[in-house]
Amino acid sequence: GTAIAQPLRGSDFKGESEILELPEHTKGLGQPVAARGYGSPSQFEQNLQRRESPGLTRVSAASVSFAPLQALFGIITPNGLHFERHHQGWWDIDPSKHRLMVMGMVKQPKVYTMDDLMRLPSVSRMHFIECGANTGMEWGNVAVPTVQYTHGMLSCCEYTGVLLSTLLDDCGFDRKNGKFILAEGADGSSMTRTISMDRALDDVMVAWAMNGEMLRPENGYPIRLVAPGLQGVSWVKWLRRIEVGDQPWATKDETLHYVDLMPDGVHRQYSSIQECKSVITTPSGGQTILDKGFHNVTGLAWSGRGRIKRVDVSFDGGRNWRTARLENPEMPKCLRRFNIDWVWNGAPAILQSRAIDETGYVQPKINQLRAVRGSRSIYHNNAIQSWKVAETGEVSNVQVY
Amino acid sequence: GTAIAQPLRGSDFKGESEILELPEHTKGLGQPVAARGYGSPSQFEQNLQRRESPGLTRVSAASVSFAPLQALFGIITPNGLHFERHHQGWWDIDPSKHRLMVMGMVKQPKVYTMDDLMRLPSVSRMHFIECGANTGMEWGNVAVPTVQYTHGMLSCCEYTGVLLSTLLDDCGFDRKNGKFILAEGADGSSMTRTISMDRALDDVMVAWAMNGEMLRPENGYPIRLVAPGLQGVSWVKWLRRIEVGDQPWATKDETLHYVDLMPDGVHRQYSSIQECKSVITTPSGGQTILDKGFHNVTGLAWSGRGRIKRVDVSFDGGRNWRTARLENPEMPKCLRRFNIDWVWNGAPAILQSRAIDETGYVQPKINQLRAVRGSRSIYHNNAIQSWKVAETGEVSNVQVY
Amino acid sequence: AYAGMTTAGQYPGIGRTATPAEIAAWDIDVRPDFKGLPPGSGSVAKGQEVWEAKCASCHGTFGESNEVFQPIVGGTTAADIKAGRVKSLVTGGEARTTLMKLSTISTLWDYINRAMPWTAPKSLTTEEVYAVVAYILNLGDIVPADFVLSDKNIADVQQKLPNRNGVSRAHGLWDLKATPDVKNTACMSRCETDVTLASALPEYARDSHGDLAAQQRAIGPGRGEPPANGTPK
Amino acid sequence: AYAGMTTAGQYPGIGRTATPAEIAAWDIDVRPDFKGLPPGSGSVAKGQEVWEAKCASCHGTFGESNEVFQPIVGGTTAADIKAGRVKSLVTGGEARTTLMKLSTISTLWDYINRAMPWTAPKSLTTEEVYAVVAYILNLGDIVPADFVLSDKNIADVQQKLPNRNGVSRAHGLWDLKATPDVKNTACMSRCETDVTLASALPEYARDSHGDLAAQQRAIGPGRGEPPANGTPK
Ligand code: HEC
Ligand code: HEC
Ligand SMILES: [Ca+2]
Ligand SMILES: [Ca+2]
Ligand SMILES: [Ca+2]
Ligand SMILES: [Ca+2]
Ligand SMILES: [Ca+2]
Ligand SMILES: [Ca+2]
Ligand SMILES: [Co+2]
Ligand SMILES: [Co+2]
Repeated sequence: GTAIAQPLRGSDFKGESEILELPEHTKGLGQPVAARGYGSPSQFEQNLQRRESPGLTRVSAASVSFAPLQALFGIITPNGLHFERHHQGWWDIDPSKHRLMVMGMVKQPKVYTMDDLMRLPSVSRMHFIECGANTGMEWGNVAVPTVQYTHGMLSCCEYTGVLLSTLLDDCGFDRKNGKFILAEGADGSSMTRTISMDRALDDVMVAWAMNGEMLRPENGYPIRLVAPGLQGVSWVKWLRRIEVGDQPWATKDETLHYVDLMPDGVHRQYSSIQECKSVITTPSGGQTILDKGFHNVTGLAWSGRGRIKRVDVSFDGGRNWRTARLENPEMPKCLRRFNIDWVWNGAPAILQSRAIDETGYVQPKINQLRAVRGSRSIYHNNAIQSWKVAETGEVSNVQVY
Repeated sequence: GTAIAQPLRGSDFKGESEILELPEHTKGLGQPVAARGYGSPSQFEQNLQRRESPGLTRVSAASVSFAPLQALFGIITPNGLHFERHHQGWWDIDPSKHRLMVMGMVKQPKVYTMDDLMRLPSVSRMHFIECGANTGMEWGNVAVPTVQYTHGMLSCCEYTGVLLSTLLDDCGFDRKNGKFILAEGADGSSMTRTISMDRALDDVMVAWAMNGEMLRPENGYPIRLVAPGLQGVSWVKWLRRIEVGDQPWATKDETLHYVDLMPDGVHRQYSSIQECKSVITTPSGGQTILDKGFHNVTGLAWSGRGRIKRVDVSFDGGRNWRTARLENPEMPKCLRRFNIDWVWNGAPAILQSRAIDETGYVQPKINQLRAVRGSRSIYHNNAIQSWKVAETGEVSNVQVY
Repeated sequence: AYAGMTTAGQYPGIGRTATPAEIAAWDIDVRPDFKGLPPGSGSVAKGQEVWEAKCASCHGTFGESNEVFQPIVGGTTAADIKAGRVKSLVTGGEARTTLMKLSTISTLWDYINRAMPWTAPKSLTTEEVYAVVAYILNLGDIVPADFVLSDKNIADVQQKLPNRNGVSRAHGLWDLKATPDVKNTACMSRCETDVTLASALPEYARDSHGDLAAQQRAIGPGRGEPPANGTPK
Repeated sequence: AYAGMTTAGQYPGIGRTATPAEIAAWDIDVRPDFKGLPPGSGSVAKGQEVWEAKCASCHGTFGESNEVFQPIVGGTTAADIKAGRVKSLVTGGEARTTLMKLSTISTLWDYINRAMPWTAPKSLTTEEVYAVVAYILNLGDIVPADFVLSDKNIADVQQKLPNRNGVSRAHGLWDLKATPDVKNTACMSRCETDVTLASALPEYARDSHGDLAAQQRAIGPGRGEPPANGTPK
């Protein structure tokens, strides 16, 4: 239990012991520099971990762990808390033995070592990555309690790597007939995904770094594809091969999964753009509001089609909206943090956020999505999220319309 | 030893075993998700640690550890590798017992808990932090071998917190006579620094988060001051108190240290702006260039006066310059990553970078700095850095003019 | 010697040509038009052997198991095979088997070849892959028990897949230039007149994710528990 | 009840008034104008006791030790005391003692009171702080051996500090609007006509930072060692 600062009590209140009695750390000598050559979070932060959603998948090596969005700040996801999705487990690959092959419809098929790749012209860019199945459990009804599980297949990093276009140029790819590329991983699943050539040439990267350091093993060390705006499964990890071709590949994760089932029984194939979406992270489900009075309400917005231009917040279940403050930088296909003032008077409330991107697209309501796509789509649920605040201060996950 | 991709050998070359023999990770099952609830870097990254410079200080709890800039990417410094500077050691403070007091020339002196602070309107902003003594060992002559030691008292994070102006307003500070603030830490040294009110009201923050998570203990958990553009010592860690006053305080670290000795024997006091500066991080001292041919030369630029507008690079010791590519985002008082193409023909070369900020200020040469300030200044050496490439590919730290 | 070599697409000293043997070692993908499919064949009978030895422990003897992964076989009918559309996808719930979704036979071949068995991917011979694909098709009543699948007849089998006509690319999530299918407007006031609570976390699911308070930071407004000194004041 | 409460500077429910006792507990700073200095006094003799018991082990009996930190005493002269400028700062090297730099006596009082002894900061009584400051001043020949420093006479002592006139705020690194003191130009070609190698790492310092190769990533262009197969090709 932690104490809340209280209004000044009667004149007998001398003050808090936390202030009147100087703490040990104000009266002693602490630990030296480089006590930890590579540091870690405070001991008081151990509640924040990436976690599995029980019952979601059957085996943990073909599963997902969710990032604790309820406790993150700004837009950068700490590498240690980046969400995970593996199909055949993760590995810590020796980078000196790793190779990238670029072949198919190219003049010169080539093999690159890490030394080779890291000598090429590089770019550093901030992008979000969201699994296509993020919020998928909520297509039908409310199913999970906190934002970690509703939206936690979402992370955002500064990536450094070489543009895929640089590699394709270096191999002399067939500009006329090379309409698609296949990206393939080096893990057991050898994950394969088709990307259309116009996107591949636009902003797709072969990245080796996230947030200033090399990729973490769980995120594809030593190289992964970064496919801005596209669902996470396209960001092939432990990347070993790029093939240029004239047709899409209809791989397992383009045919049996990551296909969106429509009401007429047809699967939408190659559905991969992550449409404009947002969520309030504080307060959010499973949290308790400490007190009436002033609160900073904060959350994240993003769009696979470009920049976030506006976020509106409602405190009454969508009856009325106010426009939130957006933090900088404004980057395409990158998370954007929003904040808005709120004075809670103790009455029940329903909080929602609604994002608008540079194309003018307005994040939809769950009933609008269901009207078109039904509720068996699994993927690409970008609905407005509602959090109910009870009189007790408890916040819970609800759907309203 | 790692292998470099070789040009295609004779027709008897079938291929590399790394490709022909599928590695274990392509033929097996890896580790599950959430194997590590909070992850860490690859086992192959262990060379990259923050390190002390032997002989620089006498005791490690009043010392500095340097960030390994030679191996970082983009602009975000991973929290585990953020440079450290403590005067009386670091602590992992229980945040539920931590308090911030704002007092002095205010209508209502106030005490805030962490709960209170984190309910206030917050901002998230990216800023660099550089110790005023960074590159200080090189005022006289070349003294240290690598960019970790020449420039490693430099880091950059996305900070989240409340603007100091919000707190000052909340306490009703004296707008007429309150010309300065004192910030004080809760560690043994109870570090104190004066900041002028115009800066305090501009962009100074009381921050609890760095790069998406709470501050690390080494960096001031649970709160620190973020004083954009000012030298690191002003970014008081484990912040416990803000006092509003009408005069500067001339604290120990404003009088005995962080004063710049001029040739006439006068100490410049309250020297605190980190002027425009840049450094090439790859290739840099202590590294060896692998091979002739194409290389991406990369580095960092920053200015305490605002945005970086241009970086030029010379490969011939300053005779001729080419303008580098700048990565986005362009943020005030934030690192900016630059990259430039280079084809090394095997001849000796001297590499330099020169940054220009939005005020038009051009990063100076070491001899220009010495002509004005002599060589005993210790602080605020923002000279152009020179790296010499020998025919062997070895890169070393030199000074030229 | 390096003059002019920084022009686009030319990075002297970087990378090398891939050898034919190297390309052969890694270029394992099989496309819907069967580009990449190695010649060969495998019988249903052989497939049953492989399945029972290497697959059934996880996927069940008849591909029906839900233990380790969703069922592979089930939910398709003779009428579906005729129509090329799986009818139960129109009305059914969320349980969908592999064969219900499979629209391209290459996908099954490619995936088993690259990724199965799960703990020993890429350990099957080409014949074993043909065989086990044939066996799965037989379990789904798509090919007869004496069938031998091969690179010669696989295109014919494609024409029998129950859901071969079940996919579409005509939607807004593939091509950046396409129009989104769902529209909302940026109404600011008096938008919803009646706010209906459509769904809340069901009672039985409240504990499904463990102690939620222990998954929140112990300080700040985003806490799992109110402070010791009570409810909102 | 909360109507209008979101106006600037008003955050209902957040923070509380600090009590006088709390302010007293934390408001320990002492300014050059002696605001914050608690009344009291301490003799050089008492200061010697404190010094020898609690300071000398780190700073040396005469404040001369360079072991744990730079020397506190030394390098000032009677002429400096008169001028208020330490002459050796004009010509000297980098070794500067505390008394050579000290321009405000409040700084010494404040710092010892808040931070010393290093392993037990804030353990000294007010009298001990006065006393040990007096003792340090005596070691520097600024006050006589029978001196008693107090809040009454500290302003006089300020007028004797050897370096009291040794600082300046007239420079470009304090006020954002001030002009920088050093200027370069953005020359692009034929800028330096002769490039002089002015300094390189001295031989004796080559090993000072350990095995540099082990401080570089083992892959990529920023490596510490060339690859096994040799020198640049
Ligand atoms: C040790 C457990 C295990 C064994 C043995 C195994 N599988 Fe699997 N199989 C899985 C798992 C787990 C998945 C899901 C992988 C993923 O999430 O990408 C899977 C997926 C599949 C799929 C894709 C189903 C779909 O709809 O996505 C097919 C087809 C398949 N297995 C066939 C086989 C065959 C054929 C064999 C034997 C040669 C085999 N499996 C052996 C565990 C196993
Ligand atoms: C255990 C070792 C130790 C003891 C005991 C100790 N000091 Fe220190 N002292 C240090 C260190 C280390 C520093 C430098 C701290 C820093 O870097 O900020 C220092 C700094 C100082 C300084 C500042 C000097 C300057 O120029 O910055 C003064 C003055 C000082 N000590 C006085 C004292 C006095 C008076 C006592 C006893 C009451 C004392 N010290 C006891 C280790 C010690
Ligand atoms: Ca309604
Ligand atoms: Ca010259
Ligand atoms: Ca080469
Ligand atoms: Ca192929
Ligand atoms: Ca309160
Ligand atoms: Ca004071
Ligand atoms: Co996914
Ligand atoms: Co410093």
